[in-house]
Amino acid sequence: MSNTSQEVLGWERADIALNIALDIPDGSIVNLGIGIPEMVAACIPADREVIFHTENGLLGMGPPPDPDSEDPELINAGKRHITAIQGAAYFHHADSFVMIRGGHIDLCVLGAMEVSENGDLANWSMGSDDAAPAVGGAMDLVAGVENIVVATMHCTRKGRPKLVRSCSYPLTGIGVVRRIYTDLAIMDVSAQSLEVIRLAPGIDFDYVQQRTEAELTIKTA
Amino acid sequence: MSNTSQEVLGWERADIALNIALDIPDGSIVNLGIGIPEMVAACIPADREVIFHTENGLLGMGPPPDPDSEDPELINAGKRHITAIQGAAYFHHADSFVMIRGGHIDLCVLGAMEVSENGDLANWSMGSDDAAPAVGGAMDLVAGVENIVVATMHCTRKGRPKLVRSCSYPLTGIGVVRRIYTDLAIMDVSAQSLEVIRLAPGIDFDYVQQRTEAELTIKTA
Amino acid sequence: MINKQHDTPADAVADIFDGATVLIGGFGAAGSPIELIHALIDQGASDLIVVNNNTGSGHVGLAALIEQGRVAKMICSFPRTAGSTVFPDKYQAGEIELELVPQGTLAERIRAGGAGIPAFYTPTSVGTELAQGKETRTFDGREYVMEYGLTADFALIKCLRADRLGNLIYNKTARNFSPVMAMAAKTTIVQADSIVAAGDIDPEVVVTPAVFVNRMVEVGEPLQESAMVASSVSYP
Amino acid sequence: MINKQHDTPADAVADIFDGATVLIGGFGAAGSPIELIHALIDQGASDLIVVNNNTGSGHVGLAALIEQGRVAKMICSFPRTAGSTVFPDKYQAGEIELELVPQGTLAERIRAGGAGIPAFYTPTSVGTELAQGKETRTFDGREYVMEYGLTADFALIKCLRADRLGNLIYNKTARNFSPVMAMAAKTTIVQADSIVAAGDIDPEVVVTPAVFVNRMVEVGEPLQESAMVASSVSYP
Repeated sequence: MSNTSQEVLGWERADIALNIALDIPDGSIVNLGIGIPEMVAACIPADREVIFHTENGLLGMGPPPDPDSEDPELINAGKRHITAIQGAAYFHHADSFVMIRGGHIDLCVLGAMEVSENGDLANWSMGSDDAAPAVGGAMDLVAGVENIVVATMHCTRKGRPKLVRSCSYPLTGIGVVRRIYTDLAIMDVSAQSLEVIRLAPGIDFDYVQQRTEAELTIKTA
Repeated sequence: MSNTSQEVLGWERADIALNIALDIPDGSIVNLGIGIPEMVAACIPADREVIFHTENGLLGMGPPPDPDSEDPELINAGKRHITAIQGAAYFHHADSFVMIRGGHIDLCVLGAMEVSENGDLANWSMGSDDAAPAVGGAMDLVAGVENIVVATMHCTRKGRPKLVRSCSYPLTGIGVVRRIYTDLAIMDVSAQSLEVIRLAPGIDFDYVQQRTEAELTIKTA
Repeated sequence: MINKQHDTPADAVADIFDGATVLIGGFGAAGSPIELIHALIDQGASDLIVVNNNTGSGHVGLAALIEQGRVAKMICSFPRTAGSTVFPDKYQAGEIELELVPQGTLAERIRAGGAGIPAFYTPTSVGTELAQGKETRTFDGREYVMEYGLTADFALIKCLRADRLGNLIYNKTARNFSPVMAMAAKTTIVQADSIVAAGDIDPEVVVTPAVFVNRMVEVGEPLQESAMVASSVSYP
Repeated sequence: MINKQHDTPADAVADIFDGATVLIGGFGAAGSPIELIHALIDQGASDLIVVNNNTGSGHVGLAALIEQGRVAKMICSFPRTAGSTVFPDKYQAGEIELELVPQGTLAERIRAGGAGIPAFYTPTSVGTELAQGKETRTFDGREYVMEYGLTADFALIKCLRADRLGNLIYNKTARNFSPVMAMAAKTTIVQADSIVAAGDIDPEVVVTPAVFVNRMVEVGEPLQESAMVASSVSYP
């Protein structure tokens, strides 16, 4: 359990994305944030039909194009080149956020800098005064999508826990996170604690709690 | 100047519509109410391009269709069959009222039950309690279109003046009417009075004032 | 696999419950989802709160639903049109409630409801009877009325064509309130003249994206309310 | 006869004045009206308040306008993107003001401005730094922030095709903010890849109706911001 063994224990980033993908019901409308979340799209089981929304005006986002068929006018919210599926629809930004704010998106997967034990999310600002802050659509997503899940490594690269009692970074939303998928565990946010519903192979509860500032419990059915 | 001669003195309804049409600048976007207002469309001079908006979702309303080519899904706000011009656009009701409320329509021509000397308009309700009231888009139009003109006969069929000191019927909007076109005169609404800018052929100022409860003045350039 | 298609209008409206708020598309006869409304008549739900620009004409469609005594309250802008006697008679008899809303405010309230906006300010109706009892507020020297977003349990709408996923396009001015109603209902039920494969509607021309559509039923040659009223048809 | 067409981008932007508020379409590089922005750089207006989702990339388009010191304030949701150094540097040096607005609130504020709605309530940003100093209000037990409609003197947008009257269609996700920006500006200036005859765009597929468009200029093969940034082009 030394720090240096941290890289080899627990799930890889791709595993986190897969864990999320396996939990997405057939027929869901899903918005994916940047980082691990965007890896979820490629992990959806072949027998499920999941529709991806990107807030810059497309429902039915498809996989990245071949490098030689990139279209500069077809990008996602992360400004990457994408494709559109058969049955896609384009719309303007106000309509796109009608979908988000109006509760029409079933699930949103976001990255996190910190999540508190009551589900507060901080993922938009380091709180430093001199760098230009940038929020994008993060606050709209957490305010409008009922099912917000977070995909993140359990700790920062320096080993600092990201799941905390109370966020130190500026908040994106209060009490918005439902479930957290990390390299070490999958946890539901409850009124009292983060309830571990699954541990990564070879990881035990104490190992996770040691790397978590928030209080963890084992979810009982 | 007897009451019985009233029908033959002054402008006909078609003349009122023509007077309005001649005042509409080339390139205007115009919404027309029901009654005399809808007659304006056919009176636009051939060398002017005026685009008609109908609030149920069409910019570029054309003339009525031949009776054998009516389309039940192509109607105007008065529920009459219409056509669409080359260069028309369809849109939904919320967008249609973005155009109205947002001040994007240049001119609206409405009928009136009463207009007060400060430009209050009453044209939606008789104020009786038992009949179902109906407002349609009238209140949106007067609130959103800066240039509201009224097309009306000067008096009711019973000879009661429609241009009054203060409206007795429920208001559609306060201080919204800019100009009034009747069978007897054309009047601008000013802060103090209704200013007559033109009299119908054979009609003098006193004749009009006798049939007007509001105070009239002659507009001086 | 997404499958929003139902076999019959009856299937599509089966769970509409007593007291539900139901948005019904159409402006006058244009865009009126007659088959869905008739299925709702057959289905039996009562005490409905119905939102439509009008109240129907003749004795078919919305007018027939009202005539059957199934509507407790109408929210609309213009409850009497040519050929409309059912609602006015019931209203005079005190048998139905009316919330009269200016047409643009009605459209905007429905859109706001669908957009997660609980309230907004509008200049429409300031100083009139329809603003009585409503909160007003001045911005930049002009007075505005606060209006609330409007959501509903169900929307019944008609479109020209739907694809398998639920993307819709409409036919001319039959579009009217339907796109915003699709946004504002928990369950949006669509009758389409035809339902085509995903990809058969150009993504650039979709008017109602599939995210707003829950159920669809194909009604190949829909009844035209205006023709039925003209020939004095009654339903049922 | 309606004639909104101008010969050159320079003609179309000639009267943009110092201190004007200018909405600029585009999300990142997609939909950015590069030729209109470059014409505005050449034209000389300064102290501009610019509204865009971002702040441009590299040293062309919006980034170049900022680099020339012509923008006093940016209203945007995400001022730093890959390849964006001009705004961040000026911001750190205290040379430009920033109003940071959540993306959906920005889109809705622009639409509200165009729709004659002075203010509305949104759940977005409640309890965060971006709600500080803003009025909040509870509806149905949930807290919302009041946000104001946003209007502007000018909008600069790009579309795929315009007809002679000013009806517009766009290209894929290049649509983004442009349709609502066209609604919210006193003067909306459009660059179109092509301008066609009235009637050459199907009335059913128009995205921006002509009523929202004041001036148009045809720019046959528009520069692509992303390609210019990739090849380190600077403007002027």
